[in-house]
Amino acid sequence: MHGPRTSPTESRSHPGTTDVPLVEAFSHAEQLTYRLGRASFRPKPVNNTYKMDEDQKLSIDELKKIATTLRKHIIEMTTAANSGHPSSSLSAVEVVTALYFGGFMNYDAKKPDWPERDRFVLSKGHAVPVLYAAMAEAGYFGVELLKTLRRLGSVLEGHPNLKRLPGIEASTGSLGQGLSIGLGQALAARVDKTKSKVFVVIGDGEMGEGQVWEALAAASKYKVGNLTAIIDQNGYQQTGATKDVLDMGDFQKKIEPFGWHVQTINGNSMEEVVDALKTAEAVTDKPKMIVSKTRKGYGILPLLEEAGDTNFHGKPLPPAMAEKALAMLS
Amino acid sequence: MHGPRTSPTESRSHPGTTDVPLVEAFSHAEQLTYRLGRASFRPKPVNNTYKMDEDQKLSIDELKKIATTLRKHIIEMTTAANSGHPSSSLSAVEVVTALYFGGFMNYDAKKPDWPERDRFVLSKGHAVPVLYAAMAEAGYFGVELLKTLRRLGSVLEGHPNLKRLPGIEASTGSLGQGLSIGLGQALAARVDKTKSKVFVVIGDGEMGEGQVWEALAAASKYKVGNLTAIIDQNGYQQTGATKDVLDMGDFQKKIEPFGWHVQTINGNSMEEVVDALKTAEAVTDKPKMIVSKTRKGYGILPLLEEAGDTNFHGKPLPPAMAEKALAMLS
Amino acid sequence: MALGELSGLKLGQATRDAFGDALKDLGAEYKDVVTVDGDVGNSTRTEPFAQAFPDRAFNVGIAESNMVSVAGGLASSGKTSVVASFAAFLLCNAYDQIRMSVAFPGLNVKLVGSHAGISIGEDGPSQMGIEDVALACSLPGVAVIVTADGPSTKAATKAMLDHKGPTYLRLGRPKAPVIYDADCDFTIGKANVVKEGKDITLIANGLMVSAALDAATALEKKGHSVRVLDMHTVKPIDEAAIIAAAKETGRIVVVEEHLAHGGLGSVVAMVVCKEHPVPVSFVNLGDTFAESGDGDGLLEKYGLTADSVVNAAEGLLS
Amino acid sequence: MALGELSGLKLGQATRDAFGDALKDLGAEYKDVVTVDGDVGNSTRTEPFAQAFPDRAFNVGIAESNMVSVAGGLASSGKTSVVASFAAFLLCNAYDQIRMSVAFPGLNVKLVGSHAGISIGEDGPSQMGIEDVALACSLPGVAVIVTADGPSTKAATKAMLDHKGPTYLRLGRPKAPVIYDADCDFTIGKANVVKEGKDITLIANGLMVSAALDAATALEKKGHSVRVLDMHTVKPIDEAAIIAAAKETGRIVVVEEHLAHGGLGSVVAMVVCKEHPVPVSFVNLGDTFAESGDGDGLLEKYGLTADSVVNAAEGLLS
Ligand SMILES: Cc1ncc(C[n+]2csc(CCOP(=O)(O)OP(=O)(O)O)c2C)c(N)n1
Ligand SMILES: Cc1ncc(C[n+]2csc(CCOP(=O)(O)OP(=O)(O)O)c2C)c(N)n1
Ligand SMILES: [Mg+2]
Ligand SMILES: [Mg+2]
Repeated sequence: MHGPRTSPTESRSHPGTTDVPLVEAFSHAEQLTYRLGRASFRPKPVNNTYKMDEDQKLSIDELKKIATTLRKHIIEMTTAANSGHPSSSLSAVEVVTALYFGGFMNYDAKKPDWPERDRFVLSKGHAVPVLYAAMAEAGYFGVELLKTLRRLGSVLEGHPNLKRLPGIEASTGSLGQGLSIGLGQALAARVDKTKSKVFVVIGDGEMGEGQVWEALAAASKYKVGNLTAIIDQNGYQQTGATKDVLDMGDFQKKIEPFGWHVQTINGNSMEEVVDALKTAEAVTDKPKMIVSKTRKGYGILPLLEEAGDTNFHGKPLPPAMAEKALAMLS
Repeated sequence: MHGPRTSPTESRSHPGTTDVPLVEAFSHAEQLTYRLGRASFRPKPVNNTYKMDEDQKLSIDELKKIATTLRKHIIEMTTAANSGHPSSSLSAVEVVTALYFGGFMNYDAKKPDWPERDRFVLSKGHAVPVLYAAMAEAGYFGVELLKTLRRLGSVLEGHPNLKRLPGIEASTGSLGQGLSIGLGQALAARVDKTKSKVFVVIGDGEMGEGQVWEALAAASKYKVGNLTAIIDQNGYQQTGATKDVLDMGDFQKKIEPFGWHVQTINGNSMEEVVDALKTAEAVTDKPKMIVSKTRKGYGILPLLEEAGDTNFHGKPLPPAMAEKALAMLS
Repeated sequence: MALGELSGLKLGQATRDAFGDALKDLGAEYKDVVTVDGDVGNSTRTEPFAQAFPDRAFNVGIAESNMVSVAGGLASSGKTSVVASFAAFLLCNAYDQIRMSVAFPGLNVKLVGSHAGISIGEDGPSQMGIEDVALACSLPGVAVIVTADGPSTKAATKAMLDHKGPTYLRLGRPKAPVIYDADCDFTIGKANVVKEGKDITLIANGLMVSAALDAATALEKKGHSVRVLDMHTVKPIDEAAIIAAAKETGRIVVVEEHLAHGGLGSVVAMVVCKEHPVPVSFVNLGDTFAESGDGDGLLEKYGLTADSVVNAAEGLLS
Repeated sequence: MALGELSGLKLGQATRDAFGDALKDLGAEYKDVVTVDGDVGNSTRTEPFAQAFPDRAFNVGIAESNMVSVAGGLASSGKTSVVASFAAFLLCNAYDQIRMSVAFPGLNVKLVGSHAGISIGEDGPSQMGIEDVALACSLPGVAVIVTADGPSTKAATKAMLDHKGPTYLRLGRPKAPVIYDADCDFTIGKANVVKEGKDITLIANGLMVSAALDAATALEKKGHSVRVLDMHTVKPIDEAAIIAAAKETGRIVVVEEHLAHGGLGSVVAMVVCKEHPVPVSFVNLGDTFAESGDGDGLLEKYGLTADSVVNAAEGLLS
């Protein structure tokens, strides 16, 4: 079963980077998509907005299968690259899966510049493997491209680069900026009177950046009902547990007084993630926050424990460990 | 009754600024101090820390008189300079008066570099006229110097300059940095095992700066019991009322979840200010915040209303208005 | 003597005022333009636009980082974002946001920094943009414009909106002497020869173009033929104009209201060394913060005057 | 061929590792030193110091603005604050805090930026400090140091702690070829002649000193006599060494792992134009962000190699 062919041409050229051989190499490759027996995952246009038909919507079980596929991609591509942030990517898999495949986001992988699309901003840009995996499965480009992660010339850079990869909505990697960018996109939709929604995923360590709190206040001022943020509260940041480095404690208590609608959930439960996104969808008069309590490295936790490092920040699994991880996920 | 003579020599030289003629001109002038019939306002050293004798402590009435003196200085010096921020200065008069003259801060105007002094950081640096007025009355320099505010060569710059004026603890003017600086000073006292306390005054518009929220979180991590911050919530920022520009609403609700001890008071009531500072003094296991609700331009409100501008941001009173204001305060 | 007086110039609008007027005037035609402010729209003069087009104007409060990234987000959705603050707060306080939310993705954001230079006066160093050109030029792909007077600022505002991609426009607070006609042209990257001459070239931008013209007047009286270039675009630099100056006049003085490091002088020096080495002198703020004081007094004290330019030129001419 | 191989250099410590070791070793003697980190102490290598002196080490989380101002506050109370992050985050994300909480008051804060340049590799542009030298030099009164190898970084770390006043130290991520002896001296503001020569001078710093040495080796084989200057201090610049190079060798190539704007090249150009105009060529990143990829591949792709230096030199020598 094949999904749509994709052609991720470099519509936006990069100064100083004229060659993108790896993209070309894969641009005509077969698109494997999510291998679930569904014909295509492209939402159909309905009344000038793209909506998914009810029968196209995936069940929780199907979403869980995609989540597992994304996890495998994450491990494979970071181990192949011999660098990257697999554990940071793994904690956010359920949220990203639900957004891209649960019918919460309107997009067209074949028309990534469609102005009325919904936007996904990965503020914790170092977790981009989860996003690349989702984009590949959604049909933005071939899954073969994933193994070029971080290689010279590849559009799959170590952090998301809006200029080189269509479908990327924000160039992140310097933590703290994504919510503000998303707010700008939410306001643009207001100016243009479109129905675009914006989703932003933020790290719990990243919440230390003051800019996020600036954006929380401003989003509340403008009552942007089309903005949903998700904190991937996986309990760790680069140099240790968040409770040791900078304990932000209970995000719900801190963010509700900023005028947001806030929910706190188990973000590694697909059921809870889908429910929370539905609840948030129904709130349209203020910005919405989902505090998504997760485990960093979720899916392969026993292996991280075995390795004696349940943070496992910013390092790929060594090949042998990756093999075990893939087996564990199968 | 004369206070101590002062000699604000340029102990720290400024690159590119070799001449300080205006300082020299006033360095031997008589020090008028606060004209309350008290001999001196220099706290005496007690057991290697400077403490004010009980009989040296000023009454609420005496503090109110000083407050009025500071208000007059503020108006006179900004009108003389034909620029500056009188309304921003006036709202904070009670807080600054209580800190410098209510026995809450240990300092020695004749030894501004005394390592164990308490520190005052005016994060909303544009309100520096209130600080200069207090410093003059406290004996850091002669009150005659006040009329050199903002004049070329004067150490009384438009915003506080630590390098040129002994007794200034932080160079501010770019909003948002003072609480972090104060936190650094509070931590230094911990490293040095001194009893130094730090007081920081922040604007309510300034609370929009994310850096302040970074500092709130970090101060809580380090449980700095020697740090007290005061938000001068005067309801206005540069371009309008805070509720229109960026409504932070109830600061107490937002800051308590950050792990601070928080009080909300009428900050133009000397009684409430003194009480709140006493309460804060007794809390030593966490950082302390006083949300000081004030009126911008307090003391001359009828005149601002008459002028049709109750913000009156960043402009001096025209001479005729200043005359009325001084009369109103007498 | 007031700036521009010696060369017969009349005081006109401050460049920030000209920008504000132009932005508002262009607002109806340029429907994609939105403004993002950080509580200083009454200082930067975006206020008239905001009053005329309230649905397209956002004031996010005193939060420059958020301000810039919001502008980036708006631009990534097709808007032409004009984001304005004091040069010092825009460039210094939101630099990383400019880098990552604007320059790296190459978005169509117009960065506008007012209160540049020490001529802002009494508020003092915290409010003075003295490093903004260095910082703006250190952002790959960002065009950097420093206008000299009201008319050219109006034209530059339009050119900036027409230009695709990130740009920085540096504006001053005090009234500026009028050099150009009301209907002058403005081409990004193309320096203007405001006075011809063959013995030496004075290259300047911003308020210092007037100082250079005054200096030229004084030098001509002493018998020297002086070319004056308004190098209003620092990036991309007009290499041809610099090379022509080096070849045809053999000596150059660069004048700017900015630190020595990373300013126009450094850009000119690199071009000259690379293409046609000749002696160059520099008139700028050096490596120091200034202080509070009246604007004219500060320019005098820190040597940003026609006299300084004359001295520098005579050093090269002798 | 690996960097330094042609000139017989062996790979040694990364400069960030040398800094980390030196800081920890000096910690006991320099009792006033405290560190302030922003959740990257294991990358910048302040971690060993923090482990040895936990009461003098503060990790404020991912909050660079607060980090820098806290360091300023500590310094205003007499501490020698060492504040470290990636160069890009330290300089770009906390620039205004450096300006106002450190540079303007002239406090004794040691700014340390690791992961400078494109040689950090796979993480890509968001993590690469390519503008940090321009930004650091735009801070009045701040000394700016870029070390080439492990031994000189150790010596520079000590010199930096001994120096009163704000300084910036730029560090790299990859292992660096060893140029200096283990007990080498380091004087802020005094360039080192690492190789004598009379036809041309290559001025470099950081990793590019090795590239310059390789280029010199190649050029000598072709019969040219090449001087190589390690210009480890960009501010205050060693004008005498530059003037001597201009006068004695008549040609200069400046090599650095940094944008063209505001880097070492621009500083050298200003000195040369002012004091003794001669042709200068520049090898640097130009005006572009790089991309993800392996460090060596990136240096190659963006032309930061001995070959580029040889080409530039031959352009001047022919
Ligand atoms: C502004 C900035 N500072 C520091 C870093 C370096 N850094 C990369 S990831 C990371 C930790 C992020 O923690 P968190 O947000 O909790 O994400 P997680 O990896 O746990 O998902 C840090 C400090 C950065 N990328 N940007
Ligand atoms: C970083 C920064 N942004 C903008 C400004 C310009 N500015 C000076 S005062 C002011 C308003 C301050 O409002 P608030 O903090 O409420 O103080 P108030 O004057 O009301 O006491 C602004 C925006 C500044 N000084 N610093
Ligand atoms: Mg985390
Ligand atoms: Mg206020």
